[in-house]
Amino acid sequence: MDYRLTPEQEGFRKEFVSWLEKNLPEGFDPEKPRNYNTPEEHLVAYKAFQKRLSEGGYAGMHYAKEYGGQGKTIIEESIVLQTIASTCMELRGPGGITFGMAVPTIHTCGNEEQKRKYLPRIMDGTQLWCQGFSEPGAGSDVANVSTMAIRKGDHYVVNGQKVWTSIAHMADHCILLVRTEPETTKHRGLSYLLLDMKAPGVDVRPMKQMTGEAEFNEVFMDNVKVPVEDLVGKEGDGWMIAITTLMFERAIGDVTMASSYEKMMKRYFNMAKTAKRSGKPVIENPVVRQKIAHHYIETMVLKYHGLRNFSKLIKGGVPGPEGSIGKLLWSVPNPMITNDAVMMQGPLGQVGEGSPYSIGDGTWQYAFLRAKGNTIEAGSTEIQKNIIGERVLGLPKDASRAVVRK
Amino acid sequence: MDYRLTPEQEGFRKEFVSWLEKNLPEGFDPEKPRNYNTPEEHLVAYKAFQKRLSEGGYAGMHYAKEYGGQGKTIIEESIVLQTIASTCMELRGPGGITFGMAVPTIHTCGNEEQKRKYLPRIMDGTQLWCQGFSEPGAGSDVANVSTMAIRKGDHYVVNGQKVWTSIAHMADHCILLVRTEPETTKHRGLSYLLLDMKAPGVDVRPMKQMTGEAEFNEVFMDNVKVPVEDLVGKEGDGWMIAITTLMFERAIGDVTMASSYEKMMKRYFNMAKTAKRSGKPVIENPVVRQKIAHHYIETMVLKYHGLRNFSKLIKGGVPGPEGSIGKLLWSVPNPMITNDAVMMQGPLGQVGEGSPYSIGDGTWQYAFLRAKGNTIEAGSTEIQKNIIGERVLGLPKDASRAVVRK
Amino acid sequence: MDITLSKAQQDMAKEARRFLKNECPIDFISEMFDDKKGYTDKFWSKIIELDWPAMCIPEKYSGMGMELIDMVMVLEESGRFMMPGPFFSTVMYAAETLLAAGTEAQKEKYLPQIVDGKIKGTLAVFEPDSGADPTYIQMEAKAQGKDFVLNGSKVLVSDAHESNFIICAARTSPGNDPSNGITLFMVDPKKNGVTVSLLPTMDSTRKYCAVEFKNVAVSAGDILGEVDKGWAPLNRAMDRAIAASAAKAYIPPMFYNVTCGTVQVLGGTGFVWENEIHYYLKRAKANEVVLGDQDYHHERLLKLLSL
Amino acid sequence: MDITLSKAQQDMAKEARRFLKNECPIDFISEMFDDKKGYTDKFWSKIIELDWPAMCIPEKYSGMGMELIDMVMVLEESGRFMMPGPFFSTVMYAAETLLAAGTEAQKEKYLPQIVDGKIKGTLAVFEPDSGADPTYIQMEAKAQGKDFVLNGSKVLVSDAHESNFIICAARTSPGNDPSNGITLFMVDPKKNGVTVSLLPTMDSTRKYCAVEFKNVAVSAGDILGEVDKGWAPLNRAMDRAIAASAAKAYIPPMFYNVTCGTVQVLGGTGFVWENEIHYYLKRAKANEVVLGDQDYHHERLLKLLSL
Repeated sequence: MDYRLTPEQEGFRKEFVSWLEKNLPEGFDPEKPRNYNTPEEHLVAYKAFQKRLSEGGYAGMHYAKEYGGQGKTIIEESIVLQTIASTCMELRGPGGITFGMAVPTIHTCGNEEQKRKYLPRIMDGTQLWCQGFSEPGAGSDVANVSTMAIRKGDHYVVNGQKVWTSIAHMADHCILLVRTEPETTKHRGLSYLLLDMKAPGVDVRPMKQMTGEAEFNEVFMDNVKVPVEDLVGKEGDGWMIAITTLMFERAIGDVTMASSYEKMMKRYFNMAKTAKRSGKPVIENPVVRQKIAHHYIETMVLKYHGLRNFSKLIKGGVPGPEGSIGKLLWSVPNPMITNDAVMMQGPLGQVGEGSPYSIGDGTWQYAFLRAKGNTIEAGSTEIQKNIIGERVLGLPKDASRAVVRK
Repeated sequence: MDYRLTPEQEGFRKEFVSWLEKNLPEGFDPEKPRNYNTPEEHLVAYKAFQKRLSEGGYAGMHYAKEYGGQGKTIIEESIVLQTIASTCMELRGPGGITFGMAVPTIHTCGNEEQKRKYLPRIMDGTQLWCQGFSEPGAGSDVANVSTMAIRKGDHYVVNGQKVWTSIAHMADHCILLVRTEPETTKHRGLSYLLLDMKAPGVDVRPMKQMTGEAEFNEVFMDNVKVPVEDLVGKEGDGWMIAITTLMFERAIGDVTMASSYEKMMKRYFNMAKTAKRSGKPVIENPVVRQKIAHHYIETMVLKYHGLRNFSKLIKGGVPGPEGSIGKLLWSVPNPMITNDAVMMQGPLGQVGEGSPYSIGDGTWQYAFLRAKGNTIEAGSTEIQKNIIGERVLGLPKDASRAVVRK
Repeated sequence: MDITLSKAQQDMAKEARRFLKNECPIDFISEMFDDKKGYTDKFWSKIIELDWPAMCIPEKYSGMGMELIDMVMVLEESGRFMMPGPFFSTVMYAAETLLAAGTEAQKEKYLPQIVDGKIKGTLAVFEPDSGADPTYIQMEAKAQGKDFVLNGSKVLVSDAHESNFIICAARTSPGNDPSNGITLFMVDPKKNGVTVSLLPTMDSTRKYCAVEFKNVAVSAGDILGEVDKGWAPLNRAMDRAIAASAAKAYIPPMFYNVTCGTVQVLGGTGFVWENEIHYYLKRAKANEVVLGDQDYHHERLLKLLSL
Repeated sequence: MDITLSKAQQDMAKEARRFLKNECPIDFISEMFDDKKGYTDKFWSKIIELDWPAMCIPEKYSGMGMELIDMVMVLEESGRFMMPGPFFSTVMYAAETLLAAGTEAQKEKYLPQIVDGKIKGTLAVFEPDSGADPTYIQMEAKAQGKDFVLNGSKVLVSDAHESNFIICAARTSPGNDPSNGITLFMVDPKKNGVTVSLLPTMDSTRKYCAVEFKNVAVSAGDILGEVDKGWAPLNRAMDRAIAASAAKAYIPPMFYNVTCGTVQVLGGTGFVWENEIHYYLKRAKANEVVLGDQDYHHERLLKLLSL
């Protein structure tokens, strides 16, 4: 057991840190929680930064060169991702689904043509991807897919609707879960398509969320043609592809998430020194101190959990459903962390962006409201607990779901 | 809306308080949380005190004189019970089931012979009753009754087993839920008997609980004869009788419970002045103060909830399943209250009865461990929430139970 | 002893609910959430027609002299429907403070106008460094002869942008003790040196302002009650508004938890703007802070219990 | 970077688990719960045969010089089976404190005997007024020439009734600062003036004592480390035993919550003595307090973060 990097790895880390210092976009302030005010500005910055990463030799460290990667290992990739997470996560933000889901899906399950066609254009920042799994009325059960894709000659004709599709309004492509066999239900008869978001018949409608922003979308597909070359795997493989890649994503995701939480903790401490109660900085308040310490420990738990899973991954183990634990370790504390942040600020905790009275120019208020989605998105807390119960602990399926599924 | 007693009621209260002062058993210390060390001593004290109450005209205030009562109203009864709860609850302790369950059952559902036969002997302290509802393997579902009672001529022959039967080892009689129709399941085919615990074939085996005491018992019945005169209501009425009386019990129970919690809070405050942390009384510790205040508020919530339900009862309304809320209002906080008590004491929180280092001679340690049963006994938290969901809020039955019940 | 509601009280609640159900549908709440004024004159005039501001004001000031419990019937329903507008600030903050601290002349001057709906008022307590502790009042009020000059900032002042007067708590003698040195001033927000600005608050079902005072002169006649002795009546007025510290400590966090649980049960649907739950969630969070948070009221409760 | 366990470590854990599964069935734990000694000589001799006390003691004191992580393999399993006896107090408290603070002569005298299982020791920190704050040490050690005289009481001292020596932290200079004025003394419990009494603790899977000191003379040779500078090595030894404040603050309450949840899931069955869960629940509650509770370690952690 050894938490340290080897001297070579440490050398690589330092090299990347110094490259990053020189290659941040002009005017980008790593200490500012938000540098971009509109999704469009944010997208432009992401694509430019990804291009620069690619040119610098830091995009897709563990992917082969023919796919736009660097031919190194997942350790270098994690060093890059953690460094970004702890300095300029915002620049990487829009690429979360692209790199966390689309890239591993295409890389692990796609054929050679698909890999050569798509991966290099993702690595160099040309393409942004979104993910189309959830559907209206399906709850958090991803297998509840009604969107139909019927093969007609050299293409599929897709009809249906997806919801909670993050950044679909800006994405170029979409990994899409569809039903290719009518009359099937649940996970049988599903297939996995790569959809061009600019194809005729694709209609994206943003959904305003409680923060006031529109991060998610509804995606309507009306007789959309998808070439058969854009089927991943075989017809009917959709469910297994979705599950496998989701698991691969988690292991590296938790480590990255922990880095950005550590950064948040630094801002948290600073905020607690700034915010006052009864005229004194709240960091001096014994009741608040207990909460702050607890939240800091929670980020440590996330970190070491992530490192352990990541170590397993390096050793060649396929990450299992234990990844659900990682999801709980960030999504359950975050609403409490951000709530305590807002509460620490007292009356000023109400004050958002654009007021001289705001502590942090609305960052904590946005974070507080956004966190209300954490226990719902990416598999709700309840779904994760079912996975842990059934697939980690081997408990029987819960009776009510057993019934509903009949 | 008026929280106050009328001048007459207030006069009655004062009269009872002064009577009580003169009539407490010799050597009984109201400030001592435990005056009796063995269940046997405790039983003797209970019976003697109940006899004195009866002689003084304070037993069963709202029951008719022919049943050993005083022919007054439930308001006087609640004044007596609250006064006892806030001064000498321990003396009343063993009678909880007798007065909370057996008496209202017999009074509301029993026939005239049964009322005249049993109630006066309960009121004067001659008889102590226990309750035989739960069975092994039934979980918290009271309707899961396997104990059979087959009528043979002028008596029933009872065979089966009950568990979690409080004070059965000391009780004279038992209100017993049995199945009189073979082949029925759940709440159909149940009947309600009054069992003499000294009848041949009744075997009581104490169950040691985590506190180290044996408050509960297993009761085995092997061909026990119960005269048909001791059937309450008609054959098959068992379930409705059990439910109705349980509801009647709650309304007055919450008010009494609140009084004893208020008394506990006084001891809590004193303990927090005595226990030290870093050399200072823990009552000065800001983190502990937050917890103490919260727990005090919880007892206020229980009190006003109880008073509201009690007001409804006085106005003639039959208390509904909202009584389940009252159960949650004491049983959910109490494990936290007692845990915080033990934690406040630091290392000495480990030290129980019989040590000069113990803070409160083991009272809080006993209370802490005993509280672990609160969310299980008298209908578990989960059962209470199902009742609130289904019968107060009108939600659909939960699917898993719907399945199991098929 | 009877702690159930009387028939008249139940009818009052029913009537309020019927009115608000009609007048405050979610579309109206949503519109007012985005609106800077935060209510409409039309809606306000209906409130006046119903005589709600008059309810707890004594008859000699043209009010109806009812009990607080009657007002609670209306307030409960106003919460249920997230009623917009400066009703609570005018009636529960300003009028109650006037009643607790004002001179006869002040009461005669202001209260009948509140009953008639002609004027609105509010109360300014919190400062940027207060946190959720309403006893921390350090804004300076410097004596100049019989008059005073105010300097400082107040935050989270309900509906100040629509108020005709602001009751401002400021410090007239140095120290930290709230029971000594705090004085209440009636301030006309149109006065020179007073700047009222709407705060961009998460909860916008109600409006909160920052109020800045720069060399604002207040004459002795606009002092409410005694100099240096403003905390006791202020505390009493706030207590009437919040019933008791126990309730203030217990219920707002509970309300907030219920809204969080509702979002979780609804799933994604609960997270979108279209669903009304987020208005409740934001209001609940604001409720936790206004008039002091749980920590403050826990401490206050223990002090009331002499602990 | 690799934070998974090595094959050797995994084997060590497996071996410990196999041993403890055989030797510590629940009947044995239950019997030891009621037993005053708390373990059997037969069981203790098996522990010695396995060389567990030797693991982290350096080779020059006849130990095996292994890493703490190796010991963690054994400790995890000892927790799983609620292993009885003075292993933790002797090896993790006493030996670690000796290693951190002792002179070469002291180490040479005691450590090889610990390795051989000939002696057992423990550490006395908490006092009746400490609460769960292990820094609050006020027991008096008065200088008499080069020697000291101890007076006072220590509570929750693990296994003192079976110890051949007690390392006692006492105050040699007045004040509240733990980093100055605390001295560690090696005390033979058979000495005149020392009274050891078993405490009736909720957790009796392990034994805790009160130790009273009445004019107990300790010679200069039995001082561990420097006079007035005992806190730093004590703190280090306790840290090694508890890994870190973060873990100490987070895990024991979690363990306790898990035992409470288990009782609830089991229902009545979980509440009876017969079911083993209550032993875990009681042990978990004791774990929350020994070596300082969550509040203490939260504060300690923030101080380590310079907050």
